[in-house]
Amino acid sequence: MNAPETLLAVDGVSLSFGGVKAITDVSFDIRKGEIRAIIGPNGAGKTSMLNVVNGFYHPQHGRITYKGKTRPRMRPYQAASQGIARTFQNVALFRGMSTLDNIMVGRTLKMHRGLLWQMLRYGPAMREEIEHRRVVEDIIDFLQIEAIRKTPVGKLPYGLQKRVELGRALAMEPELLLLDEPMAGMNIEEKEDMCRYILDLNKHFGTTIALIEHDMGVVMDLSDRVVVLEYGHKIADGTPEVVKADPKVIEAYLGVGH
Amino acid sequence: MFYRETGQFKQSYAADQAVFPILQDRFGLAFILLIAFVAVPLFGNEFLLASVMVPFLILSLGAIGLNILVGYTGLLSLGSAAFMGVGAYSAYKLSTIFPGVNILVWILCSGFFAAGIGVLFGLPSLRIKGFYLAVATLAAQFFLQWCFVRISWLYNDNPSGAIEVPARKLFGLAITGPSATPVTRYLVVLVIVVVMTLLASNIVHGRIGRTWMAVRDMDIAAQLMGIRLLPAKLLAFAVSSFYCGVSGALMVFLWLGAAEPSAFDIKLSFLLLFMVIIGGLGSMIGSFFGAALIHILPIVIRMLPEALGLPIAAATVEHLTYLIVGALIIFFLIVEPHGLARLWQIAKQKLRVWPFPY
Amino acid sequence: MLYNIFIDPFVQMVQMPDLLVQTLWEGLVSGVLYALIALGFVLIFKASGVFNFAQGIMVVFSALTLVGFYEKFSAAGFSGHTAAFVALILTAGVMFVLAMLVERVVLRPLVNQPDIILFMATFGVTYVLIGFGEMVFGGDPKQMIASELFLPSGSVDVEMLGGLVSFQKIDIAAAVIASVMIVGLALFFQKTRIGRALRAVADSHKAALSVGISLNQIWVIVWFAAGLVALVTGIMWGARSDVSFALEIVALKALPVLVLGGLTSVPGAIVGGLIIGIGEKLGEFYWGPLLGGGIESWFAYAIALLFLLYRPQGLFGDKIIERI
Amino acid sequence: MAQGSVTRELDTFAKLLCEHARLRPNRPAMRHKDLGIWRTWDWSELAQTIRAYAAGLQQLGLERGATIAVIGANRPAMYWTILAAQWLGAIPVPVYADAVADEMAYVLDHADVAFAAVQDQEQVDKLISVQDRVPKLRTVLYDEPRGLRDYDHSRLHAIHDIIEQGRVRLAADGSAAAAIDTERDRGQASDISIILYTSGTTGRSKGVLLTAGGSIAAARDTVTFDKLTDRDEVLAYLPLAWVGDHYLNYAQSMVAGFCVACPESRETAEADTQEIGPSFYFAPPRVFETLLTRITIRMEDAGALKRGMFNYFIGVARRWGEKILDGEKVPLGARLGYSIGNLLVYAPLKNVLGFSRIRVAYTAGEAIGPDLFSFYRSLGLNLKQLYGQTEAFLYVTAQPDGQIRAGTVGPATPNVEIRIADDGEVLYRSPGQFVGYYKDAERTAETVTPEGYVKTGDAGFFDPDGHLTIIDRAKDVGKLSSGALFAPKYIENKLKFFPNIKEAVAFGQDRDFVTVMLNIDLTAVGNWAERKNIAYGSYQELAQRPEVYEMFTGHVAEVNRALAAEPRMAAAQIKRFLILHKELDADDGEMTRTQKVRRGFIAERYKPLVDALYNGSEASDISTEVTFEDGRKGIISARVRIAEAEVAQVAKLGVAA
Repeated sequence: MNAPETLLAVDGVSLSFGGVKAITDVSFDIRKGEIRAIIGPNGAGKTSMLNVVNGFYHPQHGRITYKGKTRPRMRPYQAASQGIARTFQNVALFRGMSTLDNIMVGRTLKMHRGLLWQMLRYGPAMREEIEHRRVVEDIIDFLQIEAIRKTPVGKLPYGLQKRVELGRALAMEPELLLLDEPMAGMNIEEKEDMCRYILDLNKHFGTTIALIEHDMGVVMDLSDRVVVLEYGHKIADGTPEVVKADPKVIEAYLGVGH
Repeated sequence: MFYRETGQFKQSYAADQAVFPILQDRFGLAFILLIAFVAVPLFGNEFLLASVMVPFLILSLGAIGLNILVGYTGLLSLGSAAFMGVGAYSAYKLSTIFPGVNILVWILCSGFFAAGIGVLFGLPSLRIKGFYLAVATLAAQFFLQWCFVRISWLYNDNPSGAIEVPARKLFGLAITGPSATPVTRYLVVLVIVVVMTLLASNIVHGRIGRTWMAVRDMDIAAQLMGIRLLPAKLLAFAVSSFYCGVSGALMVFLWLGAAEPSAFDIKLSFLLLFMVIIGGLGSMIGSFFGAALIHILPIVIRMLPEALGLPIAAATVEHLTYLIVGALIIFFLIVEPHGLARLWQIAKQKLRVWPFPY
Repeated sequence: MLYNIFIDPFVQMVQMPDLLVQTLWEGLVSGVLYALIALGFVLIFKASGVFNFAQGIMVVFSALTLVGFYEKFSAAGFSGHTAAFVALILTAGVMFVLAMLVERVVLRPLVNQPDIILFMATFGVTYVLIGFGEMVFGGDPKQMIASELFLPSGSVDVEMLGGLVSFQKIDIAAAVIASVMIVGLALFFQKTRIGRALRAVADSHKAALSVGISLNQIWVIVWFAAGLVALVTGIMWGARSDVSFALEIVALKALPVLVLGGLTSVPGAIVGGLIIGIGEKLGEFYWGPLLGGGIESWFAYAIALLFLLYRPQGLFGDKIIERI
Repeated sequence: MAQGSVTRELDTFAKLLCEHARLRPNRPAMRHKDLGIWRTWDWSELAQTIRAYAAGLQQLGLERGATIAVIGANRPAMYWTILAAQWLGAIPVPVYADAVADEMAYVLDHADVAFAAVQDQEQVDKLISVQDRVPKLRTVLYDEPRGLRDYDHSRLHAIHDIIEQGRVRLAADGSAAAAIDTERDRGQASDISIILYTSGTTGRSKGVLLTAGGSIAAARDTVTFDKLTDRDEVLAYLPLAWVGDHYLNYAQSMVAGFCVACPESRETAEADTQEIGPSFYFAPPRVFETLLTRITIRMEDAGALKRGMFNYFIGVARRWGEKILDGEKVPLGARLGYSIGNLLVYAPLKNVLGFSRIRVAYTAGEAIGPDLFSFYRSLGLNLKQLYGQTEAFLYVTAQPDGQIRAGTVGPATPNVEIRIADDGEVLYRSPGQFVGYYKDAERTAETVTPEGYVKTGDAGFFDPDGHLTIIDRAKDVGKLSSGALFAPKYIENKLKFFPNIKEAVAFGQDRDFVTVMLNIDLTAVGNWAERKNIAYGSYQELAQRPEVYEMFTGHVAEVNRALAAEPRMAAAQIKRFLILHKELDADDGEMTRTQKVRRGFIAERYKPLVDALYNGSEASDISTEVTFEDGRKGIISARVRIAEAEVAQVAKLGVAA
């Protein structure tokens, strides 16, 4: 078997906001087809790391290699068009729009009909719209959210909003899916559903997934490898078993010596 | 209650994605169009056509333009009157330079000039947000208005400083100038407004509309979906200004007949903004509601004392109008901050689930 | 052409320094007045997050009210100064009532609405004030009762730099009074309990509640304070020209001042006011003729716009860090 | 495709299918909301699909007389499996999709299935988990491929692939095509067309064998009876394995040629009903009851004016609606009031519920409260009751249009003969009646009399107009120790007519008096509690609130008054009752899958409570094992209070008699 291909590598990335250091010299890689967890206590810089990966934050130092191309930093559009999708810690849906429209927004990059056709909403524009609606319907079916298809997302309970957000990310047909606490605030049943979706995605569509999650049980069950951050530094990296046994990780989580 | 939706099921995505998926809505729309195209021209008097309906439609078009920017894309603009002015002046210049070309062509073309200028003043929107952007659009408002006054080429060095509409015909029928009848002008305006509303509605229901709303609702998430903010915002500025521009050209050519630069002053910008907000941000029908309220209400207030036989001085009526319009703005904002369109939507929803309350 | 734009004005400045000083002075004075109006905006924005579009009209309205009261009293036989000061106190009372009304009728029912809704509501207030003001006071321009309020008139002409520079006494008074007001407000914010509470509100509404002052009271206070600032502005401005609703457009000039200074910064409002005032006068005097004159109407906005492109959060505003 | 001769007897469903494809090729036969829109198959498409499917199944080795399990929701592929199997002369065995693995294993094993067609991964997993207990099962077909990609596909096939294979085979191989048509024509009336497992109130499920000819004959009678045509439309949402779905939706559609619409998912069934607007509708009383509760609750949130208007016009409807529906003479004023009410309330209400186009609606399965029944009828909904059984292939009696009385279930349907046995048990002989229980001659013999009559197990009597009234299960009609008549179900039903009471279980056999266990209806009581500002943290807490007990005491007293008014029932008044701390649940075996209480099982499981009901104690502790939705088990414990009921004075006349 070939060595697993690296999809994304973050190399010596440092990020600070006006003197406050959020990430310091962190390096890790994500292999194609794996589920990679990023864990760490609050304020460890996990979300900032995702923001660096999809180009929302620009690190002061370091390099990002994605699909074999090395850049000092990503740009959001670049990241999106190269197949990096993302969900947010605090649901960032388009609140004024329905579930269907939210997920349709995820198709934006794949839709090309211009203003003139759009104005007519007929012929090619309508065909394109329908073609993408089909894809979106598959996602709706996959996530079992048929019943809320036309509901404005602002009215949905939190768990469903998270699901819609995942749907929106899936609509981009990502190669790398970044999930920021996909199970925060969910009950057990919703968590189980979400786990199933994540596993299905990974297994059946081969989507590479990087996720931040606090529920250790979930992390250990789902992920192939785990990277642990604390105060912006990487303190451990490896399989769940290795990480779990690492004294530095135990210390960070139990707060011994602090 | 009047909505009987049982048995209306969709067998294709095209039907499901329709702008009016409910049968009764389609009937309602057809009915309104029938009234607008047949009943109003047949039975309306000159006052109704020339002073109520024509301005109402033109302002609605302008409000739609502003709504695309403010309501759909979330970019606050206080310069829409200036973009209307750009439309008016470019239509005037074009029609006097090329008198042989049909005036309607130039009215529609004027929109492109407005769009161009709109894009120019929209450029700062990438970096500037919210009220800061509103002030930036004020720059457009005052600068352009200044241009209308100072650049005499724009008004063909007319000593009065105003632009006067040349008389033009369509199929031998006078549509602009003093000899154009109100009915003709009304129908021309109506056709343009209906078609352009339809096109705008198509845009906002498709990919571009979703892009705009995504930028409005959560620009960060939109970016990470692969939406580039600047093109999206500039497109909104362009389309919005196009609509404002056409509306401005219509205003001069088919409503006022002549205009001074002050016709496009900041008060008009404010009025359009009122229309959009009172009518409902992000709603096509809201733009019409807003235009109706803001334009027709003062007319009613002005006519009311007369109709009741109250001896009130014209100046007092004018002041009262201000007072009442101001109070109504506050009133409507308190009653329904999301505008008349939301009230309409709620009413419609109530009728759909009648007799249930929700 | 390029010479006319980039070289000639500066040559003129150097060649005729007296004119430059005169222009700078005029810019300074109008800058101070812009700053005063902007100050009213900032007060309200800081404490309630409302972008008060009515601030401009409040200036006009307060000035008209003052003149209106004065006319009534002097007609009733009061001496000029007595009538003027009674009118001043009564006008302050009117501004207080206005603040109460605004809080009760507009702000309270609209609490927690998006900013743009509150912004539009102040538009409504503007219209109501215009309608009401014109109905009561009529639409004609009025003379400000400057001398009755012991404001100086005439001018001081100083010979300097090879020319005669003329300083209007009223302008000097305006600059002094404005400075006093600004210092006074600063002290109010720093030293008094209410002032501190107001600053707390700006940071967090909950914090203000914990100080023991209700939000509603705070709104009344800031609107009243903004009303007083408007009154002073109105007097100063009225003394320099007439009192009429035309002032409203001038009041819009406060907007570029605001964006320049940042919506929440008092020093920003002052510095912004001065930059805009001086920049505008210089622009009009030295570059205006090239463009056919009258550029005062938009030059301020252009300055603000260019500035914003460089610093979108304004001069003294906090850097916006977007979090997701 | 090959057309059969016109004169050919239409005695199997496959032949009927081809007949529809010939007569009405472009009329819709089936719809399914899938991926957001309604996909429609007309009869000719359907027939071609089934023919291909049958060809595919044949290739897989499905043979005449073999059984094939069908497990899933109401989706086209499930119905297709039934049809395609019948085409080949194989016997479909629908199984309740929500059955736990254990139940499922029993049925599959008992029915000797070698094939199973299931909906999705969930069902496949279930089958895999019981693999050892169903040794004969060798091929599994599935409808939704999601999640199944990595499964071992040696014995697993996608239904759509099989259909495709069949299509290819038919197109390529003329002899195969001929063989398939021959296979269809070999079918005859006496073929077993389906095995329906009844959950039964006691013991293991029994497989009811029904013939093609019988099924079609029965369906033909009721299609004529209710004048159903190919213009009708139904929404299939009843469990596939229940006779109701197989009869009302499947058999009637195949006979009348109307369209069966399948909802998108269980959660959207209601919305889908509104979209489709069915013209024929069936729901058990429980559904109508829930619906009414929800109507009431939603209307409580309406403004005073609207509520007033609603209540006024519902009053008008209650007074005149049924008379107008039955075509009786009604004063002009009332007719006018009713039509205004129709404009303002009834028609919009039916529209929101998706009932606007219903011509005929039925309810059955248990007694429906007279109030509930007349509520819907008064709105102009032609709701009727029927009485039937799986063994009869549903219909035994049904109410004809215009002759509706709440307490009865109507006269015998055409071609059905009914006899009342000496002990009151209802017996019938019908065209659709079953030929026996699968592999259970003993119980078949117990059920069918030598004259060919089927024992229903229900006790009932005819009124003078020939309408049947059912009082209870014959074996459940018992006696108190005093010898007085005790009909538990009769009492339970009277209790359940209160919206606040979801379930009731009556005890009294060989006892001195009658006691009941009650279940609160969480929606109704929860709402009531909210209005009364009664705080509660859980179902259990709400159920044990004294205020709830107080309210239920009132309900029980009212039932006692009603019982006291009936001479034969007066002695069986309720003396003591309790409110259960948990909802009775089919997953815990307390109810059948068709939501009937298993009285004996409950008595055993809650023995301490039953004892407490009779030994005079005021409360009792109880712990029970429960099964959660995900299959895990747990124990819940509670202290349940027991309340005394008010007993009504028995009318003097009754005592004298």
